[in-house]
Amino acid sequence: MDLHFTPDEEAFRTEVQTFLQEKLPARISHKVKAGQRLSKQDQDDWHAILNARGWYANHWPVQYGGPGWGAVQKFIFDTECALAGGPRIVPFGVNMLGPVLIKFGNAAQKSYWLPRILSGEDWWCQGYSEPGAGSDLASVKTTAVRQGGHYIVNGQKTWTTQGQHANMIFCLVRTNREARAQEGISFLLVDMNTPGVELRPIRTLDGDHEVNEVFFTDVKVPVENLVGEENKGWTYAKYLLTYERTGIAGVGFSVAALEKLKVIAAKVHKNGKPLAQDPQFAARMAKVEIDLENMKTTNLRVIAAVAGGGVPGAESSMLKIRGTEIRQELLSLIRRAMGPYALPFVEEAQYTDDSATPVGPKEAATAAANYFNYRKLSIFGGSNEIQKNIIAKMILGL
Amino acid sequence: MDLHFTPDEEAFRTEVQTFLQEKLPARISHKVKAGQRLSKQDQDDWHAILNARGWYANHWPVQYGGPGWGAVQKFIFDTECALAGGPRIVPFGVNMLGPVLIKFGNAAQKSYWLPRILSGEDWWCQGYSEPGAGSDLASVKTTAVRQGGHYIVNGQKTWTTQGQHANMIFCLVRTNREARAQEGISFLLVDMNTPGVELRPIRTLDGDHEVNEVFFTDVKVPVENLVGEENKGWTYAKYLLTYERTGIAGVGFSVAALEKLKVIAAKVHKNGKPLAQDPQFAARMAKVEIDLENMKTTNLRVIAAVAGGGVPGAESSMLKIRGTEIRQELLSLIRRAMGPYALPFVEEAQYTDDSATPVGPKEAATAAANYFNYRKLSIFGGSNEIQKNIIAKMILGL
Amino acid sequence: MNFEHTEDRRMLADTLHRFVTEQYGIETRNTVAYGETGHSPALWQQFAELGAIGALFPEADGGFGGAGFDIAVVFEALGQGLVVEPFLGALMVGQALVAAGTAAQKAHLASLMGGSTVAALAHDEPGSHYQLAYVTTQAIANDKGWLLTGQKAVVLFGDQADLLLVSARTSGAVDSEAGISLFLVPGNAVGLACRGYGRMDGGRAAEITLSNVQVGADALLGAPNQGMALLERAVGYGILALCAEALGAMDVAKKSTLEYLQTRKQFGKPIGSFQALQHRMADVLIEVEQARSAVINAAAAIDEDDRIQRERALSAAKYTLGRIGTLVAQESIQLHGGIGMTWELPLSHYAKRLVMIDHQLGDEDHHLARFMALGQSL
Amino acid sequence: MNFEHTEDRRMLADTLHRFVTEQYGIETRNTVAYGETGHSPALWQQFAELGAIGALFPEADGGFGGAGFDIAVVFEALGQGLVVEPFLGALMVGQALVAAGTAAQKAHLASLMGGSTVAALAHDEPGSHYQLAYVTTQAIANDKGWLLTGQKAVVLFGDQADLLLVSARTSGAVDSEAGISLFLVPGNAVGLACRGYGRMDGGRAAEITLSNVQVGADALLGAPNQGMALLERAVGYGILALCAEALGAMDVAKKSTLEYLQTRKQFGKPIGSFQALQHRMADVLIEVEQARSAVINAAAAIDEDDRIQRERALSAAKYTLGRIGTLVAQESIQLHGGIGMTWELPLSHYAKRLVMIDHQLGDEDHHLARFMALGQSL
Repeated sequence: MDLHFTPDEEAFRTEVQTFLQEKLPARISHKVKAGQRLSKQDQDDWHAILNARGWYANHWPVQYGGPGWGAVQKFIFDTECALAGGPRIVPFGVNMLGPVLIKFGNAAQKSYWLPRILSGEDWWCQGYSEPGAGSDLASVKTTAVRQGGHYIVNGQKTWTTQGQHANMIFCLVRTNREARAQEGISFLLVDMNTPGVELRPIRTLDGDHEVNEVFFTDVKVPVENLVGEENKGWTYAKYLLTYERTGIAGVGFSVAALEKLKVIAAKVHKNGKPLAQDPQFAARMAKVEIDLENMKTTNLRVIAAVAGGGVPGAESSMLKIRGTEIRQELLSLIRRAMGPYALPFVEEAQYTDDSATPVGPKEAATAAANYFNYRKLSIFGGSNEIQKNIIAKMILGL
Repeated sequence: MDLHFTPDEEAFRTEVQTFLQEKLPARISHKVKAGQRLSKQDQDDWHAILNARGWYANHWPVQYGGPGWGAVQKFIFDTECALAGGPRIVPFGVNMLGPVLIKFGNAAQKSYWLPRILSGEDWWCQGYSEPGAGSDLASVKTTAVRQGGHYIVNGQKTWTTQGQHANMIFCLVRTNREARAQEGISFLLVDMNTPGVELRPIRTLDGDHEVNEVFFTDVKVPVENLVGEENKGWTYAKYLLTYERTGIAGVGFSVAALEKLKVIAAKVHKNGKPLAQDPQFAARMAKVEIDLENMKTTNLRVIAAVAGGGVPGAESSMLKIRGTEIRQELLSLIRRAMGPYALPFVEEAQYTDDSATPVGPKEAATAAANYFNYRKLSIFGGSNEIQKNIIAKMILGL
Repeated sequence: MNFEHTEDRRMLADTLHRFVTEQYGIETRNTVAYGETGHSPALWQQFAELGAIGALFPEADGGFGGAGFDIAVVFEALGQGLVVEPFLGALMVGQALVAAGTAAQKAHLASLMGGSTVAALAHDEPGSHYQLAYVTTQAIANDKGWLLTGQKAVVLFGDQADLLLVSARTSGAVDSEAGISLFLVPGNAVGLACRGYGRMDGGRAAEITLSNVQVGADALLGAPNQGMALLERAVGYGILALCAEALGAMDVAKKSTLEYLQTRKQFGKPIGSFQALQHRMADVLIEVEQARSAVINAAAAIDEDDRIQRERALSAAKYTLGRIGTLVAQESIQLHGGIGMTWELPLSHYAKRLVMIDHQLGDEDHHLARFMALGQSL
Repeated sequence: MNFEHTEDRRMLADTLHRFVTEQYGIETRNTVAYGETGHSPALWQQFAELGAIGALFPEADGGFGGAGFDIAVVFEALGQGLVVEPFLGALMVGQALVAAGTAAQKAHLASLMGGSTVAALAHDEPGSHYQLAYVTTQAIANDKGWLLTGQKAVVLFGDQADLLLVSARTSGAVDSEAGISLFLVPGNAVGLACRGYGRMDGGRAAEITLSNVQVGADALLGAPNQGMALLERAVGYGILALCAEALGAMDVAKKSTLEYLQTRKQFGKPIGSFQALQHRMADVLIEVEQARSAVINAAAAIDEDDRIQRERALSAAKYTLGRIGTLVAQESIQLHGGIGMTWELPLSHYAKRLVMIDHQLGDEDHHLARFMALGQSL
């Protein structure tokens, strides 16, 4: 039993830190730390920087352009990025589609699409969820009917994150209506510029435009864009969902949020003392700090098991639940710390703090909006209720 | 909207208080306030005192010996008794069987059994639960087979509270094995002294003997002891379970426990200050005090609805859940307040504090034992989980 | 003991409910709430005509209500409709006038109740963080009256207000309870600068800077240096109002979530048939009923003379509604899933309002601490 | 990074586990734990022979372990079997000897590890309530050594102990960190009176009165007046041990509850098929895994030189295990229903132990506050 990282791993950490110091643009890390919304340009820039270093597709096999990292290195990289204010990688192409193509795609698909993911030539979004389906992903209603060399796609997808930036979407479509729910589904790659594809923004409660609905009306998709076999799509979809979950606890993000919270709690005063010395607030902070300290080790235990050849499986449900609870609690505390200044909502301040003097402490600008925005953490990616079902079935045997 | 009691009600409260001051033996109230276990004699004495005043069967109709109180008076009486350290009334005869006999018993049964409940000549216990049935009361396995003028009863009952003091038990028995679960059940009165009735104590985790198992082996019960119709017992059982639940929140007990807690928290010191000024402990106390203040009004709202002709029904599930949560939290806090002195367990001190100097603060003697003993509150009387099912179905329509 | 509202109050509640349902539907509400002025002068006027503002004040002062339960009934109805009109400012400033106004000062009440005046309590400051006695704004007596200088934070509708009630320090240390005085200041006073902005949950607020704002001697409300008690009283009314509003809002959030659970299907059955969700909704129900009781306790206590009893009940209620409001908001969103996070669904605006109410006039931590501190003096 | 125990530790754990399962079954355990002496000298001797006591101490002092993870492994196994033998006293007194004992004093270690000596830390006092620096017992130097007078509270196995480590004040105010000294006192010292009693969760403890107990100059452990750091160190080991014990106990409670949910039927199906209960067990699982991590953190930190880092990890762990232990106890009883409250079911004794651990060496509130206070000095 040894909680220390090896000298090699520590050296790797230093390498990552140096890279981040040198290459992560201050403009971007400043926005991330301030909880501001990133532009497409911000995200493209960061993608290009990572790709130049060969660290973009960091869990892909070396032969496809990955750096050959193990779970521990991946963890160190994710954590250091979060601490330095690196943007979250948009996962749809590199973390979701990539592994599916590598495992199930044919040679032509691999050689065509994978380099375009690396280069950023394609911006992928996800066509999984449908209206009224929620966590029941297998109830796919969007249809694809084979006509000669094409599929004709009709239907609707929703919760398509950052679809407004995407030129490509991977979709679950129903190719056999007679089959049972999880059969008869296929995995299809669709060019968003094909006639009949229409994207409509969904505005979230914080006023943000991050997710979208995507409508398909008689969209012609070449059969070459079918991944794997027809009607076997659910297998690929499940693989995609269980793949690569060591980062799911979001420990790096939480550590960064705790640091931010501590700075705020030292600065904001209540009754003549910093909030950090207010008994109730301090207790809330200490509780989540301890929970996070424990979670760090829980997360490392799962990673060590994976690195040792184990399979994360249902343990990732545990990390997802508690990890998101901790993140949400930290965002709640940042909101609480703002007192009355949580109320003001200045639209511009969600993107930049260059414009005007802030209303209240500068952290107040995004505190409430982020709190509300990140309620999504316990809903998306398999709601925490679904994760508990998984734990009950897979770990507890109930 | 008026939260004050009427002058009549306040006069009644004074009457109750005077009665309690004059008649409630200090020996008994002292034990109750100290959380000590009562002897049969203690309980018999209190029964006799109440009965002498005509306040024992205080929700029975006047014609059967009740005082003619409404829900508000009953509430005032219960609350004042709890505050004064009056023992909990053993409910099986007076609160459970009594109403069933009054509503479903025949003339002979009423005229024979009801006066004996009032006088205390019979001590009743309850034969509802069976091993392995838990909250699923309708899964009755104990059988009663008609043979001439008798039923022959075989089977087992459990969780029979204070059965060791009882001479009579009312039982749910299965008289028709072909019928569906809730049909084919009958309601039978059994003399505990009949050959074939055997009582075995169940020792609870706090070392107490309060509940029992009761075994029936070819027990002959006269058919006269059948209440109502054969195979209709479930109707009577349900009536019994829903009857008279305005006291279910236990507000009086909680108010008394809060007072006790406050005395302790002012007396026990930590870091040179009374525990009442320890930020974490004080916050726990304040939270439960506020919850109790709210519960008082919630409880009164339900009582007012009943007094106004409404039916408590599923609302009593709400009172039961939150009422027991509050009581358990108060008992937890009393335990916590004892610090290391929660550990000692001196058997004698569970019955009396006359014997020796106490170990630690005198409240410590029963603090842990009571905390553990009252975990039953959320289990017995329909577990809190069952109550939530009821709320979901009856109030929420889910 | 009687938990029924009087006939008058029930009629008022019904009238308001009908008006809000018909005239203040969620689309109208959102257009108004997130628009330029953050409220609708026309609708505000109509509320006045319905008597909704007058119901907040006693008959002796031209109103027709003013008891705790009148205020609770009105704000509960407003909460059900997520009404963003400047009721809270009217209530707090108006009650301060009722309590301490001279005849001339009380003249404002008529225009308040008539809906022609928007009033705002300008009390919070950048560093106050709910601490009522924290006042750095200075008022210096001069021969024309008083000269006010300082900064006021998150003043609700401060940029729309015709009449501001401004707290200022006339003596004592920055956070001393003694030495606070209250002044009536016109919204267009010379030297008063306003930075208005929209609020997260709709409506507007403003940062107000007072630079040598000259007001007459008659601007002083109540006795000089004695403003703390008056302020506490006015804020007490505000607390009751916010609690009732939160109750109204959480009733709707609960109802909307219940309907969703009953109709939304997943894995072939209504999600409301899943026991884990049922038990969570049962918890929500119990909490909402406890919140309702807290509002009743606060409404009954507001007219109580014993300060400790009254303020403890108010802090207990604000703590309760803050805690439960946040819980209901979070559970409602979670049980709705993604759709609960969309701007389009009314629920999301109820959730925002519920959470934001905890940031007004003291959050749950603040009022728990206050409840404890008040208890020490028992 | 490596979360596997060494081969030696795994063997020790296996050996202990087998011994406890075979020789220390719940009926034996209860007979012993609730009996006259509250533990079994014969079984204690056997634990010694297995090396379970020696594993708590470093090789340099005759043991064969003594690292944080050695201690965690032993106590986790003890917790799984609800072992009531006087391990905790042996660990705390022994580690104090290791840290500060003279060669002569360290001679006690051999009999401790050999199982022939029962040791107890006599530190708590009637008014201390977890406050480590609160010591009113007086030690006055005289020509024969030291004269001890005072009262010690809830001393584990104080009535059975051959060797007591007694904290006493040699200078300073009642709760001053400076001026505490530690003394080795034989259990049969003249002037030492004992009131022994059983504990709620089995085992025994005692109130100890010292009336002019004369000990030699060689009874002083470490430097005079400097005992606080040594005491904190010894108690730190105790905290780690209790946390590991709680982890072992909660694993069994969780397992027993799971088995019950899988086998117990109600309304025609296993109650474990009810989703509300499934989700609660999922919460329990997550909490138990967090508790396991807290124990790992504490075990790793105990050998850390930086006091703040070390003590924060220990307080974090004790807070965590206190909170989660109580939760697991309550949920286990609740999910079992009535049967979970019976003496006959082993679970009920695990539940009692879990709750009572929170009352030893500081409860969750105490350690949360301590964690915060230590954080202020970061």
